[in-house]
Amino acid sequence: MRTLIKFENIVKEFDGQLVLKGINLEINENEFVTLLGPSGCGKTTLLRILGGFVDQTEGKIFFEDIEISNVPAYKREINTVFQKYALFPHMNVFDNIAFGLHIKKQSKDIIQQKVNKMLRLVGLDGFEDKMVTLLSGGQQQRVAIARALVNEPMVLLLDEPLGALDLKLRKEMQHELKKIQKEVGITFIYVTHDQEEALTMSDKIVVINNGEIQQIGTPIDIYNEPENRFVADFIGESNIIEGFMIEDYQVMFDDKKFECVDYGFDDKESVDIVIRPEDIDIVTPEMGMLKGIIRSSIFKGVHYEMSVETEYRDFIVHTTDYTEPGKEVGLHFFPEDIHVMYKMGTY
Amino acid sequence: MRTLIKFENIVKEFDGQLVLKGINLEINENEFVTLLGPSGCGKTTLLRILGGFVDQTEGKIFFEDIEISNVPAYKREINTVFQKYALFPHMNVFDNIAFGLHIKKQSKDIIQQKVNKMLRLVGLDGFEDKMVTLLSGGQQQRVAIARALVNEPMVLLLDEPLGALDLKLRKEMQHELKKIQKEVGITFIYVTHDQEEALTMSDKIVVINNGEIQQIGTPIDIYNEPENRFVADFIGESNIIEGFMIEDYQVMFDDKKFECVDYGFDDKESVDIVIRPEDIDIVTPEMGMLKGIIRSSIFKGVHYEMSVETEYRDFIVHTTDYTEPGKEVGLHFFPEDIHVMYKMGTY
Amino acid sequence: MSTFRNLVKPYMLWMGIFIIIPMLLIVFYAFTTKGNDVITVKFTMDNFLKFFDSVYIKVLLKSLNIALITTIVCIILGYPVAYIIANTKQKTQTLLMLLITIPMWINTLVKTYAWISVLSDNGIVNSFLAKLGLAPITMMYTDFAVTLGMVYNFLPFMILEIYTALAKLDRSLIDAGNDLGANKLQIFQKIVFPLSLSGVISGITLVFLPSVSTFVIPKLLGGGQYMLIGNLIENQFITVGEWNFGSAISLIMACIILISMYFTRKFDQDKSENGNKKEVKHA
Amino acid sequence: MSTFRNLVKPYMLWMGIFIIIPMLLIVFYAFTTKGNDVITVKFTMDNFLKFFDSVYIKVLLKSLNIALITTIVCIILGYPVAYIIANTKQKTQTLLMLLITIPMWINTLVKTYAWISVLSDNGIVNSFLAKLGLAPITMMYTDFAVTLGMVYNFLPFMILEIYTALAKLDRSLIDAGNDLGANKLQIFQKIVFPLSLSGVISGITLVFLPSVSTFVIPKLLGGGQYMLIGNLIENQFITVGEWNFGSAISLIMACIILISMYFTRKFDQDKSENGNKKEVKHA
Repeated sequence: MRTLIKFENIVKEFDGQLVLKGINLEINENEFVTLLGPSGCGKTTLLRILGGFVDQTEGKIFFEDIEISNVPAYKREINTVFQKYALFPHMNVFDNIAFGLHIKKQSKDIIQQKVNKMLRLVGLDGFEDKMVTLLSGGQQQRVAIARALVNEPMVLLLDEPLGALDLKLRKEMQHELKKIQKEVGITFIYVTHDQEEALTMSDKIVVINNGEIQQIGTPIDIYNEPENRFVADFIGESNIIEGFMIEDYQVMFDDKKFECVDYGFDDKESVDIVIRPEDIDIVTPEMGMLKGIIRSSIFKGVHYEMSVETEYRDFIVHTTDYTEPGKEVGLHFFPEDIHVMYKMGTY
Repeated sequence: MRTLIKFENIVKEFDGQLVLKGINLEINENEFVTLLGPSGCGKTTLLRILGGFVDQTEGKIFFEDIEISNVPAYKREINTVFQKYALFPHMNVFDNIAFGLHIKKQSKDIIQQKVNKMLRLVGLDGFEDKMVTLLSGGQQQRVAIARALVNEPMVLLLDEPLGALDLKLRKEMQHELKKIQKEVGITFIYVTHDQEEALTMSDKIVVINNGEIQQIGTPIDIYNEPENRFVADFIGESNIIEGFMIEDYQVMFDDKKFECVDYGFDDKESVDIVIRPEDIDIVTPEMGMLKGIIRSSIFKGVHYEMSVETEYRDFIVHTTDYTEPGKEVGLHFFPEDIHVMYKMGTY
Repeated sequence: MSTFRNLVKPYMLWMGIFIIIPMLLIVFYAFTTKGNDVITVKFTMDNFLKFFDSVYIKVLLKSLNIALITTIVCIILGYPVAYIIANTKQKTQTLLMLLITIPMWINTLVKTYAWISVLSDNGIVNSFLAKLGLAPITMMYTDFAVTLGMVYNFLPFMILEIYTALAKLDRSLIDAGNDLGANKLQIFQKIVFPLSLSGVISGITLVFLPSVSTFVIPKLLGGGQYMLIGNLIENQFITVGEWNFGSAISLIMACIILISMYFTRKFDQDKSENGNKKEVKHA
Repeated sequence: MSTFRNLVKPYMLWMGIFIIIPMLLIVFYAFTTKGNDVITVKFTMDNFLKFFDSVYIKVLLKSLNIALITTIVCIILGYPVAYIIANTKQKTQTLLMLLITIPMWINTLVKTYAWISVLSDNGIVNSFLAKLGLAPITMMYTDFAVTLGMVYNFLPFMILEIYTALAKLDRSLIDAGNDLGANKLQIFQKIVFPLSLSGVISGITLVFLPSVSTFVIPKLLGGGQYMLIGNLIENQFITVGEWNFGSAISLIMACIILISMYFTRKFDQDKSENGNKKEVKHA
C-alpha cells in the first residue's frame, strides 16, 4: 500500500489554546482510517485542516508526496461529508449531487449519467427532484455522501456523519458505508467519538486525546493491546488497575503476584494493568486468584454484567452464567488476559 | 407487590389514525417499567395519557383502584421528566426545582431543605444559583429529575430522558437513574426506543409496536423467549427463520429436522424460529448441523461478527475466535438455543 | 477577485460619507447660529440652552407623558388580544392576525381622519348621543382624542410583537407547569407572562419611540394649538424657518431615543445572553 | 377562571369593533357622496371612477415608478454594504450595523431638510462647484432629489434585512461549496446570493411599500407642485377637504399593497414551507 497522505508535526492553536500538539500520521491508499476520540480532542480540527477549511499553525501536509499546506480547499482532490450534511437547502437532490460537476463544467450528458450512477449507489433512485429539506435524516446523509463521491475524489473525509441518526439507522449506515468504501475503492477518513463505530468499520484506528495521538493500530491491536490507560478506558469497558512489574513476565497488584506475558519494563516500574470484563471467569472462591462478593448482576442480553467487590477494588465481570448477588466467588484470569501498559504522564 | 396503575383498554385516535389500539397494562408499586418500541409506536402517547397531558379516546386509567381518567394533570400524584427537559429558562436551578413546592405553598424552610436534599441526590450541590440555560445537557437532565422527584410523587414518568446525551454520558446516567430509583423507592415508568437501555434498567419491559403491546416480561424473558418475530428482531440481533413444527420437540427449517424444547403447537404449524448469533458455534463442516462459507468477519471488540452463507440463508454468528472469510465451516447449536414463536398476523 | 477586494474600501468610504453627511449637517446646524453658511461659521450653544426654557421642556414632558400613556394602554389592551389569539387553533390565529394587521397598511392620515368623523362635535358618537336625547360631549382637541388616535395607530404593532413571543413559547413548559401542580392562573403568572416579556419590550420599542415624535396625529386630533415635540420640530422647520433650533431639538430627541433603546436592549440582552453562553459552552 | 372565560368573547368583540370601525368608516366614505352623514346616505362608485381619470392614474404610475427605482437603488447600494459587513469580525459587525441604523432614529423631516441644504441652488454642492469655478446645477425639485431623499430614508432598512439574512447563513454551506471546487465568486453566485434572497424580499417590503405612499419627502424635495399618491391623499383631506375621494384613493392603495404583500409572502412561504414539511416528517 502506497502512502497517500502524510501529516508532519501539525500544530493548531485557537485563541492561545493548543488544539493539536504536533500530529504525525501517514494514511495509505484505499484505507478506511478512523480518527477516534472524545469531543474536543482535536479530531475534527485535524480533518478540517486536511480538507483545507482551517489553516494549521505549524507543520506540513503532503498529498502523494507533494506539499498541499497552502493549496485552497477548492483545489484539493478531497471531498467531505459534513457533520450536519451541509446540503444546499435551495436545491433538489439532483442539483445538490451535480454541484461539483457543474462547477467543473462537465457536459450535461456526463453529469446526468454520473449523478444517476451515484443515486443508485446510495439507493436514492427516483428522488432526484425532491427538495433536500424534505428528506429524512438518513436520506440527507446519503445525498451528502453521493454529492462528495460523484467528484471521484481520491480521499473522502467524513465528520461524524452518523451522529444525527438514531440507533437502528446508524447500524445500517455503518455497514452501508463500509460497503460503499469497498465498491469505490478510495481512502475514507472517518471522525467519530463512538468506539463501536470505529471497531466495526476501520482498517486503522487513530486514537486521539488532548490534541495528541494516543495509539495507531488495527481494531484488534487497539482493543487487545491498548498502549495506555486512556485507550483502554475509551475502547470498551475495562478494569484498570495500578501495579508494578516485579520482573519480566511477572506483575504485582492488589498485594498479589501474577504471571503475565509482558516484558521489557524496568524492575519495580509502576504500570497500569487492564483486564477486560469478558476475560474474567467466575469460579469457586478456592479456585480464584482473587476472592470477592457479587454486589450486582445486571442482564445485558448477551451477558450479565456483574460487579464483584474484592478487598482492594470492584471488578466488572461479563459472563453468560447468572450468579446471584451476595454470593462469595473467586475471580480467575489467564496470563494473556493481563495487559500491562506504561503509565501515562497525564490523565 | 401491589398494583398501582391499571390501564383498561386505552384507545387513542389522532386525526382518524389509531395510535393506541386498546392497551391493557398493570404496573406495580416500586417497579421500574420500561415502555420499549420504535418511534411512532405509541409509547410516548401512552405516557402522556397517564401524565394527563393527552386525553384517551376510549378506556380507563386507575390509580390505586380509583379512576383518574378525568383528573387534570396538575392534580395527579405523578411527575414527569420531559423529553427535552422543559426546564423553565427564566429561573435558576433552585427555583426550577422549588417550583412544585412553591405551588403547594410550602414554607421557605421546608423548600430550602427539600431542594438541598435533591441537589445532593442528583449531585448538583453548589449549582442552585446557576441559570438552567447555562448548564450542560447532563446537568439539565439532573435538574429535570430533581424538579420532578422533589414533589415526592408515587410515580415518576420519564420520556426518553437520555436521548439528547452522548454515548458515554448516557451509560453513566443509566446507572445513576437506576440507583436513584432504588434510593427513593418509587415506581419509574420509562419510555425509550433503545433496547440496551431497557435491558439494563428495567424490572419489567413492555414491548409496543403499532399501538399494540407485543410482550410484557422481565428483561431475561423478553430476550430469551421473545413471543414473536417483532420482539426477537427489536431486542438484539437475531437470525429469524421461517419453518414449521413437525411434532412436539421437533421443528423443521432449511430442509432439515431439528430437536427443540418447544411444544404445544399444532402439527405442521408454520412458525418463526429465532437463533441468537451468540448461540451458534463454528465447528468443522462434518460436525455442523448446517454447512456454510464465511463471507465476512468483523472485529467488534468482545467478539467477531461473522456472516456465514448457507444453502438457504446467511446466518449472523458471534464468536470470540477468528476464522478467516472464505473458509467452509459447520454451524452448531443446541436444542435450547432454538426459540420457536407463533407467526405474527402482521409484520 | 482582487479587483473586487480593492473596491471594498473606497466603496465603504463613499457609503459612509453618504450616510454620515446629512447627520453631520444636522449636528452642524444645531451648533451654529442662524444665517451662517459653511464658510462663515459661528458656533453657539444657544440652540440647546433655548430648549431648556420652561415652555419647551413642558412640551417635551407632555410628549413623553402622552407616549407613556399610549404605550401602557397598548399593553393593557393588546396583551389579552395577543394571548387569546395565541391560544386559538393555528388557522384561526393566521386569520385573526391578518385582520389585526390590516390597519397597519392604511395611511396614518386617513385613519386619523376616520377618527375625526367619529369624535367630532357632530360626529358619529355625538349623533348617537343626540338620538338618545343626551347632551353632546366635546372630544376633539383633547388629550383623550390624541391618545386614542395614537393607541389606534400603534396597537397592531404591540399585538404583533406580543403574539410573536407567545406563539414561539415552548408548549412543553406549560405541560411541565401542569405536571408540577400549577393551575392555569399560576401557569400564566409564573411561566407564560415572564417568558412573553421580551415581546412586550419589543412592543414598547415599536410604540413608545414613534409616539414620542409623531406630529400628524396630534396636529389633526389635538388641533393647531396642540403642541408635542414632533409638532415643535415641524414648526421650527416649516413655519418658523428656524433650522438651527429644529436641528438641536431633533438631536436631543435622538439622544433620548438612543438612551432608552440602550436600556431596553440591555434588558433584552441580559436574557438572551444566557442562551448565547449556552451555545458557547456546547461548542 | 370561568369568569375570565366568560369575558373573552365580549372583550374580543369590543376590540374587534374598536379596530374595525375606522376601517368601515373609510370604506363608507369611499362609497358615498360628499356632504352625506350616516343618516342620509347616498352610495356611489364615482370616487373610484374619478380615480381612473388619466391625471390620477399618472400620479399612481409615477409613485410606483419612483418607489420601484428607490427600491432597486436601495438593493444595489445596500447589498454590497450588508455583504461586506456580514464578512467582518463579529465585533466590527455590531459596531457598523449600529452606525448604519442611527439615521433610522432621526425624524424624517429633519433628515430631509438636511438634504435640502446639500442640494439647494446655494447649497453645499453648488457652493463647492462655484469654488471650483463650475456652473451651478439645479437639483432641487427634480425626480433626482426626491429619489435621493427616499433612498437615504429607506436604505438602512434594506441593509438591515439583507444583513440579517446573510448573518444567519450556515457557514458550513460555504465550506461545502469550497469542498466541491467552487471559488469565491461561484460560491457567491450559487449559494450565498440565492440564500440571501429572503432578506432582499423583506427589504423590498420595508422599502417599496412605504415609499409608494410617503408624502413628506416628495413635498419637501419635489416642491409644492410635485405630486405623488401620498401627496394626493394628503391634499384631498387637508387642502381640498374631499374626504370621500381621499378615502377611495387610500382604499385603492391598500389593495395594491395587500396584493403585493400577498405575492412576496407567497414567495417567501414557498421557501419556508419546505422547512415546515420537514418538521412534520420528523415528528
